[in-house]
Amino acid sequence: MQGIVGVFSDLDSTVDAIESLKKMRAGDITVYSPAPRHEIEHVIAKGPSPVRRFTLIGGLLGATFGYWIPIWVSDYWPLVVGGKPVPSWVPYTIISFELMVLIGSLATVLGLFVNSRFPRITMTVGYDPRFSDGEFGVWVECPPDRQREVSGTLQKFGAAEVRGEA
Amino acid sequence: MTENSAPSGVGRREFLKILGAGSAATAAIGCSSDRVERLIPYLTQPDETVPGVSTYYASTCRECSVGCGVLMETRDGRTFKLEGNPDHPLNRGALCARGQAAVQGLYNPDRYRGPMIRKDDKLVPATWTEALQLLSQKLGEAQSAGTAGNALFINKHESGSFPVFLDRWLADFGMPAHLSYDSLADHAVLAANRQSYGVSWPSLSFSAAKLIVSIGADFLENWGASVPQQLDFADARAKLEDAPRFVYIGPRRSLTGCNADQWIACKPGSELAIAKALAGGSVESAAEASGVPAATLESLQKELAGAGRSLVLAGGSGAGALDLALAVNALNRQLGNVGTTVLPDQPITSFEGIATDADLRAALERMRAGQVSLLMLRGVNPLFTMPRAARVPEAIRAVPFKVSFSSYPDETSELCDLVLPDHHPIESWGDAQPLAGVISLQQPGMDPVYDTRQTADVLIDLAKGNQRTAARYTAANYMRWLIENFPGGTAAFTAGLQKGITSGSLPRAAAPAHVSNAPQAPAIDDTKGDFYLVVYPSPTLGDGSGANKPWLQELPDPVTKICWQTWIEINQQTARKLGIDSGDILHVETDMGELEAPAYVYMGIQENTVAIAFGQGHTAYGRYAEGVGYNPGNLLPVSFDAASGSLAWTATRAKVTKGTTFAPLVTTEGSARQHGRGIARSIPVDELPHLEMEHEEHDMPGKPDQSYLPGLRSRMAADAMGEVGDSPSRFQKGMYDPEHWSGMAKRRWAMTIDLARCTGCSACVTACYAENNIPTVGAPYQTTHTAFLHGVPGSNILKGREMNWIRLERYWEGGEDGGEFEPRFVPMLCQHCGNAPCEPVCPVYATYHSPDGLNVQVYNRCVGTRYCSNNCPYKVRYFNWFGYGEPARPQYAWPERMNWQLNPDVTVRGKGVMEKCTFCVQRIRESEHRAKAEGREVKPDEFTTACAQACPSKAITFGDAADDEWSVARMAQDRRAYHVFHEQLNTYPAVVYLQKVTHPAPKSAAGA
Amino acid sequence: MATVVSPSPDSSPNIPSANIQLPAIQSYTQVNDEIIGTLRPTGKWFAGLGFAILCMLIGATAWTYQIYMGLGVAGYTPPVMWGVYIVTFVFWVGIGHAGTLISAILYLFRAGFRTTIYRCAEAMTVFAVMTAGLFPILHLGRPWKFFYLIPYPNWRLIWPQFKSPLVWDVFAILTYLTVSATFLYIGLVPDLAAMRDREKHPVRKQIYSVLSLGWRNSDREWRHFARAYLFLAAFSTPLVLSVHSVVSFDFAMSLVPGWHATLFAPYFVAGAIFSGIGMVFTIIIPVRRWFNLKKYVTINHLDAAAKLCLFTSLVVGTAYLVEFFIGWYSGSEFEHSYWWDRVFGQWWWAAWIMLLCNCVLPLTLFSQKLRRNTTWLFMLSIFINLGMWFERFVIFEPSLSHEFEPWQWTAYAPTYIDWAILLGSFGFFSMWFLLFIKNLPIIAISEVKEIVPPPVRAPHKVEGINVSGMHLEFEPETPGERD
Amino acid sequence: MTVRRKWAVIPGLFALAAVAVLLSAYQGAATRPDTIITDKGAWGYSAASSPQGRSPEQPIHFPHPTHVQTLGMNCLYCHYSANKSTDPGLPAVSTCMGCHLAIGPKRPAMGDRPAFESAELTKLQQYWNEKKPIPWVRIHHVPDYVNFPHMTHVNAGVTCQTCHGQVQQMTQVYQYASLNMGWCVNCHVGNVNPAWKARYDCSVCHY
Repeated sequence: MQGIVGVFSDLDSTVDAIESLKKMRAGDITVYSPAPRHEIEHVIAKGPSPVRRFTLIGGLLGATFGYWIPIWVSDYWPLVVGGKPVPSWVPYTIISFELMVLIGSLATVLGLFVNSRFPRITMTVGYDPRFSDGEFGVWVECPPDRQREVSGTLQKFGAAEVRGEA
Repeated sequence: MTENSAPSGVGRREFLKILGAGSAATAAIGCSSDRVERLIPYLTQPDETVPGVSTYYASTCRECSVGCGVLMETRDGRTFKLEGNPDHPLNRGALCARGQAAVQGLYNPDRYRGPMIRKDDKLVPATWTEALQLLSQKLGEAQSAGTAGNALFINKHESGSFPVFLDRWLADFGMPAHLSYDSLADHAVLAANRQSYGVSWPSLSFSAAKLIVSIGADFLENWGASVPQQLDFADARAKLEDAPRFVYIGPRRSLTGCNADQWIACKPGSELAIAKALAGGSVESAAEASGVPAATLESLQKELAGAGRSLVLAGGSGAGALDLALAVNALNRQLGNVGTTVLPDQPITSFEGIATDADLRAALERMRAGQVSLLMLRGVNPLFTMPRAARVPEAIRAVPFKVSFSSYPDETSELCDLVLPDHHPIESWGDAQPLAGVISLQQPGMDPVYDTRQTADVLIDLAKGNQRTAARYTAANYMRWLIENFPGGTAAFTAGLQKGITSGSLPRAAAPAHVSNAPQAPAIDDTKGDFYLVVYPSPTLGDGSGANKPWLQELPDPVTKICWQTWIEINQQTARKLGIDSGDILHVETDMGELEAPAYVYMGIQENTVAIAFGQGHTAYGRYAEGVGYNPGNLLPVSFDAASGSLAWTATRAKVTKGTTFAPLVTTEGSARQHGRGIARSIPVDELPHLEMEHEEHDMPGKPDQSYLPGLRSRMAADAMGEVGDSPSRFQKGMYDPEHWSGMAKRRWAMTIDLARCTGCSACVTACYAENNIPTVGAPYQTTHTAFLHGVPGSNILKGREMNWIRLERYWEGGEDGGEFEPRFVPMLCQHCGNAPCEPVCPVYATYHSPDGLNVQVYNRCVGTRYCSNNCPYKVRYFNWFGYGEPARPQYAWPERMNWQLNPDVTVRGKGVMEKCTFCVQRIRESEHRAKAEGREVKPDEFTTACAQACPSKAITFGDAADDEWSVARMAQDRRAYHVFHEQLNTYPAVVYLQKVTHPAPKSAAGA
Repeated sequence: MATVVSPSPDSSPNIPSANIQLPAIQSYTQVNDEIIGTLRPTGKWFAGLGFAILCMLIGATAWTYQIYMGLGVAGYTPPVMWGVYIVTFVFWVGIGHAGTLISAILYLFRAGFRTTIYRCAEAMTVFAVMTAGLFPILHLGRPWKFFYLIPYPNWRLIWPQFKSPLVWDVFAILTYLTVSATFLYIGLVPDLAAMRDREKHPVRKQIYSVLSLGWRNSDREWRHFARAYLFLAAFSTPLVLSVHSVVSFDFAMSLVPGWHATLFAPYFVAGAIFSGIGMVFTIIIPVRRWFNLKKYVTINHLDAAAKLCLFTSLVVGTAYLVEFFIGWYSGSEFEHSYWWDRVFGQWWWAAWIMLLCNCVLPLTLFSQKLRRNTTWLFMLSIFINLGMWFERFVIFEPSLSHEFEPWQWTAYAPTYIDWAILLGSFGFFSMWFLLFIKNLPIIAISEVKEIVPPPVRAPHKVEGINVSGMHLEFEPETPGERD
Repeated sequence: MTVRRKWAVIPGLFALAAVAVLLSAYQGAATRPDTIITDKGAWGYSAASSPQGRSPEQPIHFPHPTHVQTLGMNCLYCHYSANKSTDPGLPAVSTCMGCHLAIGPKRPAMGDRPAFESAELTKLQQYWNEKKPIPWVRIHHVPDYVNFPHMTHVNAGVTCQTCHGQVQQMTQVYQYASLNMGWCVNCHVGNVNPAWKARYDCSVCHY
C-alpha cells in the first residue's frame, strides 16, 4: 500500500488538516499523536471501541467457570467438612468473582490485541519515530493519482514535512 | 518427587517386610519410592506366625516389683507394645505408664551391646567366652582361696523362682544368700504389716470403705501395688453417692493427695501425732505438733469414728515411720476395718523377702571395710538410689572384683570390672508370685535385641563349667530349670503360658535376717535451716530407673506438669513472702550438699517446706538420662528409721536462698485456671440427685427417634442425611447418606471419659505414644539446630511443641489465697466434632469428616498450613516442627533400635505435617477387616482405643455411639454428661465428659 | 482518559498554584527527554542493587535452612501456628493495594494528581504482591507440596477444598498479581514505543520493539487502548477491595477470638491502602529527589496524596476503637481475655507502637505545612510502614496465644530465622524495584503528555476545540515547596 | 523476523508445560487393569507419576511361568498369607528348599533334553547353605502411608492378576499397574468391576 505522510508540529493545524482531508475523501486516514488527544478523536469521529464486548464475554465466562469448577469438584468426591453441605454456593461466589475479574481482564487485553492488531512484528509504512516524541503525523493512504493533491493539502496546513511512502 | 515421597520416616512396610534379618530393617529409610528396596524373607518359616498379624504373648511386667500381667503385642519378630493382661487378677488389663515404657528399655539405644571387660580402667567390649572365662576363673579363685563366703550378690527385688534359684546357686558356690533390694519399697509399712498381720502386704478394699484417710500413703504412685489399688479406688469413686470420701494428710499434696476431697497439710514428722489423735488421743497436742487446726482434726476424728467402714493408710518415710505404720494398723483394727477394708487373708506377696535400706547400708559398710571380695549386681543401681552421703562409689571401689549384670550403662555398672548384660524381661523366661496361690509367668516375646544373655542362664553355664557344681545343674538352661521345678511340671507350665497366669505356689527364698544397726534418724532439728526438705520418688520415673525412657521423661509429672527437669516445689504464701516466682533459681543447701533448680510455686505444699522429686540427675545411664535435672539424693543424710531399716527421706531441713538467675520451667501447662470456661466440671455429691442431663443434648432437630447422641452427627451433617427439614438430593448427602452403599454412615465412633474415675495418672498418654508412633521431642540431643535454646533439655517443650495427642490437663479451683483448693484432671484429646472447625479451613481436604464420625487427618495430603490448628478450640492438633520421623535429621526421635518399637499399622509422620488423635483408626479398620474376613459385623465393645485399654481407672470408654449395644452409647446418656465448649461453639463433639463428683466434709463435722 | 479538570475560580485553593498541573513542563519533547533521561545506571544504583540482592540472599539462605530442618527453626510456639511470615504476607499484600488504588480507582475518579505517581505505585503493587506471594508458600510445612492447592486434573483424582479461605487466597492473590501486572504492562506500551524510537543501540532497540508490540501511536490504537485501559481500571477497582477482604477472611472466617469479626474486611482494606500510601511516600520522595523529577511529581501531588493518607489513617483508627470496644462490650469471657492480652499482655508495646504510628502521628497531616514538607512526609511514611507491620502482628499473635483453651495459652517469640526471612523479603522487593526504575520510565510519559499543554499554533483560534491547559501562567519552579 | 520468534517462544513454552501436566496427570488414573504395559524406560518408568513397567533384575531369576503354568502351583502356596493378612508373605528359603532339595541344580538328561546344571538353583543352594535369606528386589510398592490389606481384596474376589498382571506369564516380573491413587480409586468406585465397589473415604487407606 502506498500513501502520503505529513508531519505536523502542532495540534490544531493537524486537526484542520484532517478535517479538510476528510472532506476531500482523499483516502483512509491514520493519525499519529504522541499522546491521545480527544480533539483528534473528535475529528476522526470513529464509533466506540469493540473491546468492551470482549470484556463482557470474558467476565461472564469467568464467573460461570468460577461457579462450575468448585461445584463439580465437590460433587466429584463428596467429602463433608465441618458439617457443611457438600456443595455450598456461598463460598464459591468468591471463586466466581475472582475468576470473573481474571478472565474478564485477560479477555480485555485480548480485545486490545485483536482490535489494534497486536503484536505487530514490523513497522508499517508511514510511521516516523518523531510521532512518539513531540510531533503529530497524518498518514493518508491514497492511489498515486491523488497524491499530489493530498500532499498539497498537507503542506497548506503547514506540515513540517510531507513525503510519500510505499 | 511423586506422591510416594510424603511423610514417611522409617518405612513402615519395610519394617513389616524385613522378617528374618534383623538390623537390615533400619536400612530402610523412606523418602523415595524408586530406591532399591529389599524384601527379606524368613530363612525358615516359624510356626503359627502370619506376617502382618500380631501375636500376643502373655508375660509378667518387671518394671517394679509388683509383677502385673502383660500381653506383649508381637509382629514379625518384634514386640512393639505392652498391654495389661485382662486375665491377670492383679491389674485386670490395665497397665501404668512405667509398665508400658518397658519396650523403650528393651530397644534402648544405650543398652550394652554385649559383655564388657575393664581393661586399663576402661570397659571394652568382649566376647561371652572371654567374659565367662574371666568370671569362672574369679569364682574358682574365690573357692580355692576360701573367700567365697565374702562374696555378695545384690539383686533387684522380684518375686518368683529366680531368688530361690539364685540362693541355691550361691550356696553351691559357698556364697551367702543374695540381697533382694528395692529402693521404692516402703520398708516401714512392710515391717509393720508383718508385725500386725503376719503378711507384708494385705490387699486393700477401697470400695468397701465409706471414708479413706491416707497419712502420706501415695497409693496411686509408688506406695504398694499402685495399679490394683488405682483400679479399686476408681471403682470405689465411681459409686458416686455411696463412694467413699477421701482425706489426705501430709506435708505435700501428691497425685494421690490431688485425688482427695480434702487435703490436710501437716508438718513433716508430725504424722504420728495425728494418727494418735485420730485414734482418740489428744487433739490439742497433735494440732500443736502438726500445725493443723484442732477443729479440723477433731471433725476428722469424729467423722472417722462415725464412718462405719473406713480405711486408714500410712506412708511417710521419716524417723519413726514404723511407729506410724503400727499406729495406723492399730487404728484400723480399732475401727474394725481389718477383714472388711484391710484383707490380710488375701495378701499381695510381691514384696515378700525384700531387704531393707539398712541391710544395703550394712553391706556397703562391709565393702568399705574390705570384707567383700566379690560383688555381683543385677538390676540395681545403689550408686544412684542411695544418698551421696552413703559414699557408695568408694565402697564399691573397695571391692577387688565387681560384676554387673545390668543391661544399661548406669552409674554403678560403670564402676564394675565385668559387665554381663542381662536380657530385658521381654526377652527372658521367669515367673512371679504376685498373689498367694497365683503364679504369673514370664516368657520372651522376641529374640534378643543385642548380644545379651539372661543372668540365670549365665549362672547355669558357670555352674556347668565348674566341676564341683556341674553335677547339680542338668537343665540345659533356666527355662528348662523352671519347667523342671514348676508345680505341675511341663503340662501346667505350657498351659499357664497361654494365659500368663496359673494357680499354685512357688517355693519362697528364705526371708533375709534384717540387720538393725543402722543409725536412727533424729527427730528433725527445727533449728537448722529454715525449710523442711521433702524428697519423694517421682511418679513417672520411679527411683530413676525410668529416666532413660523418653516416654517417661516426656510424660509431664501428673501434679506439676513438668518434664525433662528437676524443680523445687515451694509454698505459694512462702514464695510470695520471699518474692520467689516460678522459674526463679533456688539454692537448697543441707549439711550433706547443695542443689540449684528452678522453683515451682505450688499451693499443695506445707508452708516452709520444699519438695524435690527423686529420679533425675543421672551422671550415666544413656542419652535420655544424662545431664537432665539434679539428684536430690545428694542432699539427704544417711539416717534410718532403725526399727524398720527404711531410709529416712524426710529427715532434714535445708537453707533455701533465691538465686539470681531464672530458668523457665519445662512445663506443658499454659494457664492452670479455667477462667470459668467449664472445661473440667465437678459437682458436689449432695447436688447429684438434682442434676439433670444437659438440655441441649436432646436438642437435636429431625425425627423424634434421632435424639442427639453425643458425637452422633452435627446438625448440618444430619441435614446432609436428609433428616432435617426437606430431604436434600443424593449428591448433597454424599457418603453421609444412610443408604449409601459404603454403609459407613451407620456408625458414629465416640468416647466417654468419666472424670469421677480419672485420677490423672497419665497412663493413657504413654499408651497413646506407644500405639501411635508419637515422637518425643525433649531429649537433649534433639535440641541441636533448633535456632533457640541450644542444648537445654526439653527446649522444644518450652516452645510448646510436645506431641501428646491425649494430654492430661490439671486445673486448680480456688486456693488463690492459700485456702482449700480442688485439683481437677481432664484428659483432652481430639473431640472429633460433628461440626469440626478444623475441617472447612483446610485447603486440600487433608482433614475432613468421615461418614463414620471420625475427624480424619490425612498425613500424606497435608501441606502444613496449620490453619486447622489455629481453628481448633481444643488445641489438640500437633505439628511436626522438625523431622522427628526422618532418621537423617538431628531431631530424629527413634535412634537406632528404638525404631523397632514403631507400630507397623501407623504411619510415621515426616516433618511439616499436622497430626492428632485418630481414635486409633488403625484399630477400627483392623477390626473391620477381621470382621469382614470372618463374614460378620463388628461386635459391640469388640475393641477399644489404646488409651481406654491402658487406663488403670477404666475412666475411658470408646465405641459406636449409634449402636446401643455398645457401652459407650449407654455411658453417653449419663446425667453427668457434658461437652467442652459445645454451648459456645456448636461443635457437636464426639467426646463426652462425665462430671467429677466431690465429697465435701459432712456439715455436722465441719461445724465442729 | 485523564482529561484535565481546571479548577473553577470559586474553589481555588489557598496556595495559588496548589492544583495538580505541571507548570514547569512546556513541550512533549521535554517530557521524553527528561523522563527517558533518568534511565542511566549509576554507581550508586549498582551499590543499592547489590545491597538489595545481599539482603535477599540472606533471606534465601534462611529459607533453605528452614526447608531442610523444618519449620521449627522459626519461632512458632503452639498454639501460635501463624507467626512473622503471615504477618509479613499481609503486610506486603497491603502495600500492594495503594498502587492499585492510585492507578485504578483514582483514575476512575479522574483525580489528576495520580498521573505522575501512578506508574511508581503500580510497579510497587506488582513487586509487593510478588513478594507477598512468596510467604504463603514459605510458611508451609511442606512447601514442595504447594501445588496441592492448585486445581488441575491430577492422577490423585482429588482437588482443592474450595470452602477454605486459603484456596480463596490462592485465587485472589494470583488474580491480583496477573491483573495488576497486565495493567502495568499495558500502561507501559506507549512509553516503550517512545523509548524504542529513541533507542540507538540495536539490541536494546530490538528488545523495546518486542516489548512495545509494535505500537505506533495511531488513532485506532489510542482508541482501543483507552477502552482497554478503562476496563482494566474498572476491574481492578473491585478487585483491590476484594483481595484484601479475602485476605481478611483467612482470619475472620476462623473462630479465633479477636479474629472472628465482621469488621475485618473493611478494616483490612483501609489498613492496606493506608500502609500502601505510606510505602508510596517512602519510594517516591527519594526518587523524585535523586532523579530530579520535582517538576513532575510536584509538591501539590504529594499534598493531595497526604490528604488521602490522613483520611485512611482516620478510618483505621476508628476500626481499632470499634474492635477494642466490642472486645470489652461483648461481655464474652473469650473476647475479654483476647482484648486484654492484646493491649496489656505480652505484646502490649507492639499494640502501643501500632496506635502511635497509625493513629497519632498521621494526625500531623492536618497541618498543611507538614503535608508539604517532604522530609516530614518521608519520616512519617517510615513510621506508617512500621506501625502497619505491627498492626498485623498485634492482630494475629495475641489472639492465637490466648484462645479458648487456657491450658494451651502461651507466649510467642520469633527467632533469627524469622527476622532473616523478613529482611530477605525487603531485599527481594527492593531488587525488583531498583531494576525497574533504571530500565523503565517511572513516570508515565504518554499520560504526562496528556496533562501538559499540546503544541498549538494559536490558542482559541480553532473553533469547537477546547485546547486544555491554557489557563496556566507558567512559574519557574513548583511553588510552595519547603524542604 | 527475529522479533516474531522472540515473541512466539513464550506462549510456546506455556503450551508445552500445559501439555506435559495433562499428560502426566491422567496417565495413572487412565490405566485400566486390562491394559498391559510392557515398555521399560532407562529408569523403568513409563510415566512421571509412577514407576509403572519397572522390572529390575532379581538375585535369583525366578521363573513364575515354570512354577505356575508348568507345575500348576497356586499363588498362595508361596505367598501364603495373602488371604489372611495385610501382608501377602514371601516364601521362606526353606519353602523353596522343600522341593529343591529333591530337585537340585544338576539335571539328568531327560528324553531328548541333555543333562545340564541350573545356575539359578545353585545360587539358591548357596543361600540355603550360607543360611542367608534371599534379598529379593521389591517391585510392587505402595508408599508407607497407604494401608493395603491383601486379605480383604483377595477375599472380595479380586484376583492377584488384577493388580499384579499375568505374573504366571512373566519370565521376569514387572510392575504391571501404576499403583497410584487414581488407579486405586478408579476400582474402588466400581469402574472396573461393579461387584468390587468399595469405600473411597480417605481414611479407609490413609492413617
